[in-house]
Amino acid sequence: MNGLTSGFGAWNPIAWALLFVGILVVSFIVRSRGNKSYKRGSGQTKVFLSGNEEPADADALHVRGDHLYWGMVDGLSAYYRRVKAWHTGIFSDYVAWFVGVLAVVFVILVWVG
Amino acid sequence: MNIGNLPFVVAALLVVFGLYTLLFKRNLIKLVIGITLIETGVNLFLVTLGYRTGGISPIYTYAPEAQQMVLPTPQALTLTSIVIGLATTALLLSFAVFVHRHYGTLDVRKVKELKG
Amino acid sequence: MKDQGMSVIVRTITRFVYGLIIVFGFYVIMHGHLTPGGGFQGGAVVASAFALLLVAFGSAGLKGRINLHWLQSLEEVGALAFLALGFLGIGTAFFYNLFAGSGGFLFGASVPNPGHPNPGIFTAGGTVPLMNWAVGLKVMTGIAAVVIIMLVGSRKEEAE
Amino acid sequence: MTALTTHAPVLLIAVPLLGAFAAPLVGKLGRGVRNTLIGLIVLFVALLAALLAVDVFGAGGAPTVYELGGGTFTFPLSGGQIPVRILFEVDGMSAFMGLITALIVLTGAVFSFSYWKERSGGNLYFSLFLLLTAGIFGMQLTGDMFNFFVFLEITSIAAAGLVGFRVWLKQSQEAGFKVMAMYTLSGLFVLLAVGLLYGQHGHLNIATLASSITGGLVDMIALGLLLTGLAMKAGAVPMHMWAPDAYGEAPAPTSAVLVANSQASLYGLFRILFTLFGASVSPSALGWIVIVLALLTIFVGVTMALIQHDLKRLVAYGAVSQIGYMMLGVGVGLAVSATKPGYGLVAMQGGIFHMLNDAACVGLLFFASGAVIRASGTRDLNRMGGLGHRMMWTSIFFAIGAVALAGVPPFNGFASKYLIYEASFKLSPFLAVIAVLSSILLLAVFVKAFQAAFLGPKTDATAHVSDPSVGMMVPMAALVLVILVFGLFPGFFVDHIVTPAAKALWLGRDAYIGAVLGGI
Repeated sequence: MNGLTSGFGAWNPIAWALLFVGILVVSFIVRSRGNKSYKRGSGQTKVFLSGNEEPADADALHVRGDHLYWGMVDGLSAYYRRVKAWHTGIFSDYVAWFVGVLAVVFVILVWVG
Repeated sequence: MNIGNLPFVVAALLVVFGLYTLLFKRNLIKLVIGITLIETGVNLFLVTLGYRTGGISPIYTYAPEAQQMVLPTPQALTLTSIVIGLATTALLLSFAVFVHRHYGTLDVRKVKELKG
Repeated sequence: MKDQGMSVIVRTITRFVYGLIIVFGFYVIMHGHLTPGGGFQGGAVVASAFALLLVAFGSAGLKGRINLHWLQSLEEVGALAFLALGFLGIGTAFFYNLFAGSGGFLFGASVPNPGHPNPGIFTAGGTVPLMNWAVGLKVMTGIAAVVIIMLVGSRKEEAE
Repeated sequence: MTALTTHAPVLLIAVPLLGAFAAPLVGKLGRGVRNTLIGLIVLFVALLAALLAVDVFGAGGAPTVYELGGGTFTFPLSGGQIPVRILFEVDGMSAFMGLITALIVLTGAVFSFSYWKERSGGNLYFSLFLLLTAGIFGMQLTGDMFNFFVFLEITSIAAAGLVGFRVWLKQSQEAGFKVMAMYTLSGLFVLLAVGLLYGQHGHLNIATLASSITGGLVDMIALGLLLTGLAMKAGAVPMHMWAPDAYGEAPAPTSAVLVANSQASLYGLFRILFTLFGASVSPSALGWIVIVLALLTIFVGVTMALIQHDLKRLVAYGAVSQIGYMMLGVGVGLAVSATKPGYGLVAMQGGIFHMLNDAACVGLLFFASGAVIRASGTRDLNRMGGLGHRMMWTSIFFAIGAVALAGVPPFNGFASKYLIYEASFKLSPFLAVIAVLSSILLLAVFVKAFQAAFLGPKTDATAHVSDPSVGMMVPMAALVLVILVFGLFPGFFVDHIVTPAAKALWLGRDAYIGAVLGGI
């Protein structure tokens, strides 16, 4: 009724949700059996920033848009340099790509048909 | 080559000229002209499709009997396409006016703030 | 200087011609169901008279004579009338020609069968001529509004 | 009710048109009157789409024909008759697309009421909005190639008008010009193809054309023009560059409708590939063309989204990549449609179900980002932060839309992507790898957007922001409800609406032709 079968696998969101809730309950039980003897306000509850002090300025705490995944984008810089150069924003290039794809599709279709 | 095929050649040339204009001209107004060139080519193609050599115009009012008429459907299509073309051209030109007002240029290669 | 329009020759000829253009446009609209043409073509002809006036006399010459809001409202009325004519036949199907052959009422003259579909009777045609009128109204006001707006827009730019 | 159902195909187009032309007139009476009228029209349209869907899916997705102007028509045509009658033909796929459009238009219109409250020009905005609605419905319901072109152009003009509606914004004018020019180009190539088909076969009706197309050289050229033109209008890479411009620069509620517009083009593409050319061209070649375009779309769309710092443009690239999933699912189904193995239908189901899920998720994301941009006054993610403290509901809605679009269970995006992954894996594991990888990247994209906009400490800049008014919250909440229901009970919807739609495309070619031509 509420599940999907693809012929070689199945997906049932209700069962998944029940399992998810079950795992939540188990992890809550595990958590509740933990040691509660930490001291608030001491170094035990402080934010760990690679050993640096927490900056006082609230703005400095926020990782802004382009800083996220900086490493990944930098690692893929060879790819991104090309793709960025490809998206020129010039209308003539839009048309050029359209005409190019049209030509390729023509060649394929005439070759096939 | 059959002389009757000449309009098809002209239509194809118009489309190609229009695409050339879109690809290699820089002025936005010229790009709009390029689009209308393609449109004219397509319209010419449609009208030519319906043409029969020696056919009369497809008006039934007091039409002589047993006379071949050109096909009316492509003409209706062309007319609709012209009406649509009017609207698109007007809209494109309005956008060109506003682009010029904001960017101070009509050069398509300088109107590229939306990139990446 | 620019708003003064064109030379006296153009202005004089425009005075003669623009009425004729409008009459011809209305003729094309009226006979749309019989001859080539119809609402769009006739409307475009009428609008071209507006454009001619605008070119010949400049936007200052037309100031106060044409109300843009009225033009745009009339355009909507034309479109609504067209749709309403379509809805009239919804008892059978949308665009069903309700008036055709209804016996004289609103272009409903019955047509003797002469052997070909269109014997050229002006009062026949049912909703088709009415739709031509609706489309004609929309197109003439619509194109006139576009021309005026574009002219006013470009004038503003020159002033800047 | 039966009269409404009978006339639903034409009313779905005529009623929004009526609203489009009445809006500027009624607007003179005041904003409240106008909004009431628009609201009633949009509600009526949604009701009609639902009635039509109930009717069509009640009959198992069998096609029905509606003829404009009434009268009787008989096929095959007796001597001298010229088939100029205009037909609407609705089968399971059309009705399914109608449901998607109705959902987006209803929520988008309600969202727009609040979005345009303080701005002038609302009359024209709603006029264009309803014109776009009428055009989208027209594309989905028509049974005639030339009318398809006309409705395509109506959507083009209305969509470009909406993209460039805010003439005081610099970049929206650039986007408007580019979008209009690209749409016109695509429309003209479609018209050229229609002309070629008419010249070759003498028909414009899809069903009659489909029965007479043989796959000669002219047919192939027409197919190439149609395929490229419609794929471009759907936003397939590498012809996608207009799409982020358009989605990003349009007012937020219309970005969602523009996505529905792209899906309507996609519907046209599928209709042409399956119904028009289904029997005359090797389906595996066509299928692989669609699959290659789909893979490019998925991958380039999602990787470009990762480096955006404009919130709407980021969501826009995400929307582009999702178009690829639909094309992948249906492309896999098309590629194997000669032998029709079981996983082909699964792929079709996944691709078609994803259309509905994508419309709901992307609509929600565009609405939420519109609310964020309104509240924070900037679109730059580098200058946002900490909005979640004051915009709790918006951030929750954005998060739900994001994880659902990225295909995180148990939301609806996963249900459809699951079908696509499984079926495309059967065809080639490489396809499934790209699809899964891109889904993960898409989650990363939205984690970035969510972190940058909503998380972070409270600052002075976020002190005055708040959740948007109820008028904007209700449509977002409605879409969240849709996402949850479709995510938790996918089996019901796949059985009752997606499968008939998929079968109508995949197996229903003869029925589609037979509905017009009479028993074949």
